[in-house]
Amino acid sequence: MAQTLARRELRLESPDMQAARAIPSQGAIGAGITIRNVVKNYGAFVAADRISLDIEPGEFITLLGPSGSGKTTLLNLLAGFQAPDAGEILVDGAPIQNVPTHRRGFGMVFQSYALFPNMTVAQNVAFPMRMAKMDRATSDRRVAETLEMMRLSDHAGKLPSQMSGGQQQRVAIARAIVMRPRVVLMDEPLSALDRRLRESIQIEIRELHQTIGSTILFVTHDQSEALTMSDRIAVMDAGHIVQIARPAEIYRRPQSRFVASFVGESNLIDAQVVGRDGRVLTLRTPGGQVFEAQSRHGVQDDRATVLVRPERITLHDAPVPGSMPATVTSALFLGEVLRIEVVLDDGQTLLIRCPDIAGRDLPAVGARLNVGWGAADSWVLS
Amino acid sequence: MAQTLARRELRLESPDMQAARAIPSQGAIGAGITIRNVVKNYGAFVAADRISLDIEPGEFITLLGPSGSGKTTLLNLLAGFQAPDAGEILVDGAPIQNVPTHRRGFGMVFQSYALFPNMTVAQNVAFPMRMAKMDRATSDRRVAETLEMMRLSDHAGKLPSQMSGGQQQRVAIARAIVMRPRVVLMDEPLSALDRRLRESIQIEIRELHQTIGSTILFVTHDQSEALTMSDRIAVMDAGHIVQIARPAEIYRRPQSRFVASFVGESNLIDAQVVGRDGRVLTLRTPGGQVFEAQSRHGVQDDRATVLVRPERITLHDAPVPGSMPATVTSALFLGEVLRIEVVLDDGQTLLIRCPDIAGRDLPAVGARLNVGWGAADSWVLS
Amino acid sequence: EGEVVMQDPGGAYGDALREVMYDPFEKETGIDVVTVQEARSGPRIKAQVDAGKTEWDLTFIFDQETKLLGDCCLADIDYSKLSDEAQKTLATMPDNLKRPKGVALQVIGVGMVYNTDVYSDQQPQSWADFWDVEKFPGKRCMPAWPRFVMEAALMADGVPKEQIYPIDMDRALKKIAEIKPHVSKWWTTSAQAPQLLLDGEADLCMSYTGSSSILALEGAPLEVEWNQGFVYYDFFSIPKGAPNYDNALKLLSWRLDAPRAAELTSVYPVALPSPLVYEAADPEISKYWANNPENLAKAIEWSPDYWGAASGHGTTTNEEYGQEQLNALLAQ
Amino acid sequence: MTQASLAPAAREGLAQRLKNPALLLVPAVLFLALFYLIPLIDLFRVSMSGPTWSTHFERVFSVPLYWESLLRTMQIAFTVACLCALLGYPTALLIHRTRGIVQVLIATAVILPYFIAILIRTYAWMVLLGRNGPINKLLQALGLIDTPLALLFNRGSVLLGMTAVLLPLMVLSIYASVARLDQGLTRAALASGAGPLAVFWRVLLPLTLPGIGAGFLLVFVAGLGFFITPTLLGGPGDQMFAMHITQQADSITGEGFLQALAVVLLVITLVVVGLAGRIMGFQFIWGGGKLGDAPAKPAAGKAARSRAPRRGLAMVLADMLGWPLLRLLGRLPAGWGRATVWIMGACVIVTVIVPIFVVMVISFSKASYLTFPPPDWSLRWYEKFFSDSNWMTAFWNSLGIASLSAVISVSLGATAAMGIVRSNIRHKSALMLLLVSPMIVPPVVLGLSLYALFLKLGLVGTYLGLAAAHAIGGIPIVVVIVAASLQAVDQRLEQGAAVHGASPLTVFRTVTLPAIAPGLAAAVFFAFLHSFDELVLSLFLSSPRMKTLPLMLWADINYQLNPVLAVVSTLEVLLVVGGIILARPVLARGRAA
Ligand SMILES: Nc1ncnc2c1ncn2[C@@H]1O[C@H](COP(=O)(O)OP(=O)(O)OP(=O)(O)O)[C@@H](O)[C@H]1O
Ligand SMILES: Nc1ncnc2c1ncn2[C@@H]1O[C@H](COP(=O)(O)OP(=O)(O)OP(=O)(O)O)[C@@H](O)[C@H]1O
Ligand SMILES: NCCCCNCCCN
Ligand SMILES: [Mg+2]
Ligand SMILES: [Mg+2]
Repeated sequence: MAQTLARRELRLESPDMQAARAIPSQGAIGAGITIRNVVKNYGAFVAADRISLDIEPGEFITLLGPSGSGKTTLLNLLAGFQAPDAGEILVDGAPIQNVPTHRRGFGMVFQSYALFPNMTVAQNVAFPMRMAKMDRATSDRRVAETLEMMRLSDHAGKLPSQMSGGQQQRVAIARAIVMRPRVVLMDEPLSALDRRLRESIQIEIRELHQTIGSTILFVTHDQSEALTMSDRIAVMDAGHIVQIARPAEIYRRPQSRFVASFVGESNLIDAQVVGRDGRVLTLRTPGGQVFEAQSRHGVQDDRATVLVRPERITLHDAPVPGSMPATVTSALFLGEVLRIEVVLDDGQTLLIRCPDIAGRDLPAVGARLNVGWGAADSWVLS
Repeated sequence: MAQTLARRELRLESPDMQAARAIPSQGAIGAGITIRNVVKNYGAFVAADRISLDIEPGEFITLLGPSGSGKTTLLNLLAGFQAPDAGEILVDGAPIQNVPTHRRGFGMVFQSYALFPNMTVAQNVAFPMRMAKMDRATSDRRVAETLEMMRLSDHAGKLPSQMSGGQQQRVAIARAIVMRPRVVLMDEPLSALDRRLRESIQIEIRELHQTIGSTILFVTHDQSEALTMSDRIAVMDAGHIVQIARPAEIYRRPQSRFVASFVGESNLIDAQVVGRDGRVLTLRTPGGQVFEAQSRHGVQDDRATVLVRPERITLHDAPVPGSMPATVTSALFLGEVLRIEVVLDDGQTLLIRCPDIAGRDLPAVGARLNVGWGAADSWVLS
Repeated sequence: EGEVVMQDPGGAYGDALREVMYDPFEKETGIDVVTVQEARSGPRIKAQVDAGKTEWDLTFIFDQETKLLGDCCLADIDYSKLSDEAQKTLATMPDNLKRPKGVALQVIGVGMVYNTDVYSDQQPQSWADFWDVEKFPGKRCMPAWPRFVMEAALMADGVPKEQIYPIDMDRALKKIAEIKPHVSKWWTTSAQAPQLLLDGEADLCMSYTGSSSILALEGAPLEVEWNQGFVYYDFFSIPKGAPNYDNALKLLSWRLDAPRAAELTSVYPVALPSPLVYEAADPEISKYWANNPENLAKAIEWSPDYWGAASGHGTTTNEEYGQEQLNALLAQ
Repeated sequence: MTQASLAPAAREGLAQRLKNPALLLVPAVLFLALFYLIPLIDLFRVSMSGPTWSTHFERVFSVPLYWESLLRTMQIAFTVACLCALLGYPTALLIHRTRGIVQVLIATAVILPYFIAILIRTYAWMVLLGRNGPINKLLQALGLIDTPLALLFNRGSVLLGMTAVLLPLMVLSIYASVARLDQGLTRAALASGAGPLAVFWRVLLPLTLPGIGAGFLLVFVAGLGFFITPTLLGGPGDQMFAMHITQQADSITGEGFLQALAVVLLVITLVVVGLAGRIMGFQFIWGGGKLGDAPAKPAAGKAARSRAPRRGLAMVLADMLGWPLLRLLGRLPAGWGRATVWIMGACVIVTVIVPIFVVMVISFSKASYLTFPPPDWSLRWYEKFFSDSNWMTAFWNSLGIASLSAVISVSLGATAAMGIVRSNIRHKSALMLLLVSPMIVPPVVLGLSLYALFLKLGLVGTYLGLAAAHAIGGIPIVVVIVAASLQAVDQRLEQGAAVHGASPLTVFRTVTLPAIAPGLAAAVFFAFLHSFDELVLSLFLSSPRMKTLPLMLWADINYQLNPVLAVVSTLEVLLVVGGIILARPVLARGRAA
């Protein structure tokens, strides 16, 4: 079973990404960034608490974490708007403490856009190139290309105050990437966009990343965005990085309750360990149901918390081996999926997501069902 | 088949919502809003184009639409920041043209938050009550409650500039709802929040809506948010409302290609009508595959566009009746679901989403599969 | 017993008037003396009379203004109602100084003032010396006005003092052009010249003698040369419709009392143009007086009539026309 | 929210019209109509009272002297405005960037000179620049020169003196707009690769243009009317137009011609400022639509295209010349940028502080005339000041009148500024010029006309009368500074307040006011001081029983400059310093907010 998982994960790195590594980038090559024990305090409040992070050149890293966990703070430190109170930051091995922001050659999308109100959209986007003294023709061409990419060609002559929120956000992205910088910092760059636009711009960003090879630090609160776009995800909490790993690893094999419940929806079941077979444990719920689960290192304790993702739980009208009886407490239609909450007979509540497949009715509240999952669907948190 | 759908939809209105209608609200009762032929121009650009909309007292309406489609414009007109160039707006039957903004008694969350930079979080939230000359004790209590609800109790004394993006957004929500106004306008109020927070605040907003009965106009670009929270969804495009209906209707029975593809992911298949049986049509794809689909009124044309949602398509290793052979062109892991793109032998590409069920490997690019769907899974666009 | 509103120069002179004149007057008569600090009164009197709301009872005005404002704005002074002491003083004054519309209470001098530290060996004696920058090197300062300056220029150019009026402006201006490069400052307020001398910005100036002499008396290194200086008079008038006409006459009487006027000069050296007053004053002080007969003999009676007359250039007076010409020269 | 608050349709028309922000202009316009336009009409009337209506004007135009002087006046005022902008910007930046005590010190240094009577400030310059003054002495002691340099009585000393007097006006105007700047924008520029110079030129400067423009306009217009400083510090070739007017005002025969001169100055200045505004786009001060153009403003039909920033000729020129120049500077090592700001700032501060120092020293002189260094020391002038009840009475009068006048100026001026910025009325530029023009009319001329009016109204010698008269000049200052500050206010904040129940007045109080606080504070400050320091109108409009401090000073100055002047100035300075120290906690709270 463990082998199956490993095999699958290998495949999960999408073919595009693998290709990107192989193609030598045409423009600037992304810079490697090393963050070492960086601390940032606001008065007594610690906004970044000994953060360390190694970013490969050309890597796409997403910072994921609850509101106020320090994501913007970390980007600000990288951009040089604030100096860390301790620790150091190296770019391509060289400390950048003393390199002023404008010499760092980064691009940045601000959470609040920060467009220049006195410049038109085109002037905003052209700004970094004007700063780099790029010739006018190239600059004009690039502006046109980038606006096109952001679906903004019609708005080039407008002022930011004449644009909608989503339009402004796209201008901010255009300004950050137009120079193809070696590092791009993006603070929730897609938060004001609808799904379609978001997806098409995700693709543009990914293509940019692949063809240019910029290193990208990306903040998002959208987990599926994080999962699809990133090479690695750093999950932050209260000024710490609590786990950094590839998307599938984060999703399937989270290190802690926090990560498990922050990334994706989760059912966390406290159970008693009743048997061990290498990394596979046998557990018993308080209600007496026995099931198997995988773990990273095995567990010494005789109690463990087990993660079962809602989409891994199957519903059965009749009991099947390993299934447990449950009562529906809520059922919601979410478009492509149904969201069903059940309570097991031992009082444990479970969340279940299943596709809205024609012919399956939304179960009524109070209906009795059987739910089940396999050993490969459950993961013991360390 | 049509009956099945109707039955299901009845159920889709969640029990909570039905309860909300029944319970007499304790505070202000939501106001009914009538928007009649409202037009708003910016120079030659028409941002709102003869918009008409009837909102019941206490209804939860979501505006959904691409960036720049006029959602914020419509809210601004309702709030009274701008006067419509034509048309009128009535609240509880009375025109509000001449009621100044501050007398309208609305609450509002701005897309850009618009927190008062010179006031602390608590002062920002207390502002509407100060304006209403509410007594200090009540005001303090309400502020505390609302901040608690928004998970901001620890930040009451901070200034907006000392808050993270998501924290600021929650302050903006708190300020908008603290007075329990009869109408709340919310412009992408949750865009800066991570999923967990977002869901918990969605619940708070819904509870508020149910207990107080405020009429809520909600703008979001997150379709699942729109689908779960709204009584009705108004889909906007280029200054028009192109469809207004209940969530399931919008999702399952969209009126146009635009709505179909904007709300949720979709496969749109152009096919020839080869048979009619009431509202059920028989169609043939260019590749010669024949399938059935439902429609609202039947179709006169002999060509039709059919919508099949990606999650309605099933994958089969071997051909089954009605299934079509296809080749995988891309496969992505999105957390709880897999996103698979296939191309049919006739060249039609299809998007498929299926749950990440343990044991099912992500199919390899180039793999051959069979895909299929039923008549209830396909919908003819009018 | 009511009040009287009196225009007042303020400053140290105003303090002196208050101490020597007004306080005793109030004590004696019970009439309050309300002072108005204001240097120029002509336009204001006119405005008050025009508006029918005269506010002042006693004002000082320029010589020419007794005529220019006489008809419109000034009341006749009822000399018969003045006190005996005042009558005595008036009797010693020439008629030209006691007109129906105004009486001269101040004699003003303008002369050459120099820094005694700079010219310790040899002192400038005449406007010719003033113009002679070889013999008397050093920076000059002069008023930025045509009056006095043009007269001085003509004298420096050799015109005898009896033939100065009417002034040959072209000749005067030519002469002024000669001294212009050596003038560090063309001043416009009376306090400026002595200040420039004390600051070392100028060594030799045309200046008001009054404000210079008070500094000389205090020991500043200044001296006043009266030769070819100018003497003129400030008149006091009662505006038409003055609210306290009788009180104004009482105060006028008080000020015309010779011993008191002499006492005033011991505190501030501006004299009343009557020999009675001169005789009553401390010679140490009166040596600076414009109406010290010794000074008067050396000085020139300046001609308000000439300067107030029409120039023949548009509607301007000689003074206005001369000012324009001088300004133009200075601006070059 | 009840049905009742939805007013019946009949009243709505009126209510709607009453909501028009243009109405905010009404109080100020009424006030100026009474106290400014009526005298102004009188001015025109008198100017045409010669034998024929044009007699006096013919004289003005036939004598080259006046034309030349007019040109010279414009040139001097313009140069002073440029100097103020050049020196004022770094100073404003310094105030903005420093924190805590350093900031308070710099700010204090900049505003302190304003509390010293202009006469004595000018005198301090005469001392410093004099042939025997400290500068010449220092240079001689260093062996750099043999004979003293003639630093005084030339164009340079006039420019220096006027710049020093008017600089605070510029600094505070600029500061008001710098303080409101969103620092996110600076960051965005830095992150886009803009060096400090580029950030300054491309972002900081354009966004603070309203402040610079406002300061420039105020300084230029105020400079046009200057006569005390050029009279005392200038040479014969530095005659400014107001000096001619003052000269005429001394003579009773000048009537008519005096007014004609004033009319010419007024009209030509209005034309010049109007044209300059047209060409250079001055209207951004009061809302040309460049900045802060929130969606709330219904776009006028034709405006759609012209809304994109119009690059005036001046801007193109500035970009062609200024930017390369700055780039050259940019070749210098990185630290130089900050060093430049500090060095220029330091120069400015020294320039404004040293005269104060001179004045304070003189106040302890024993001599009865002004001399520096004093020959001997004493407290006699302090004794004189405190023992004379007239001085104290005058001081309290001035304080009362200035406070009242500031209240009038600020309430009328700030509302008018709101009206200008927030309404859509046409001819804003013309209106703005009208509001600013009282600064151009020389006070001697205005004083005479006002005197007649005040006599009729019985306002002569009343607190209210004097305060109102001073407000004529205070309103323009307030209008310009507040209009510029309003440009920087995010209208969404105002909408945010309105939608949550704040009436327009409350919106102003709770949102707009804090946002324009730096500008408004500057406006209050200048309106107060304008009155506190005003002499010429007071000469006409005060009464024997109500004297102000400048009148007392003037009386002394007329006959003799004595150290009581220095005492008064020193006491004022101490008062301000004390006030600032006391107000510091409040200020600090304000800043944090
Ligand atoms: N002041 C203005 N002048 C000209 N055009 C404007 C102005 N304000 C908005 N628009 C345009 O009107 C359209 C509608 O804007 P609106 O803000 O209502 O969009 P929205 O639906 O809220 O979009 P988003 O989801 O991006 O916030 C946009 O295309 C925008 O560019
Ligand atoms: N100037 C400041 N003073 C005090 N606290 C601050 C300041 N700036 C930020 N903080 C606090 O630091 C923490 C981290 O803020 P940061 O902006 O990095 O959060 P974030 O992870 O970007 O959150 P979000 O997703 O909501 O944008 C927050 O709790 C915030 O309140
Ligand atoms: N009496 C002249 C005062 C000049 C100094 N104050 C300037 C205030 C702004 N006009
Ligand atoms: Mg953030
Ligand atoms: Mg919007």
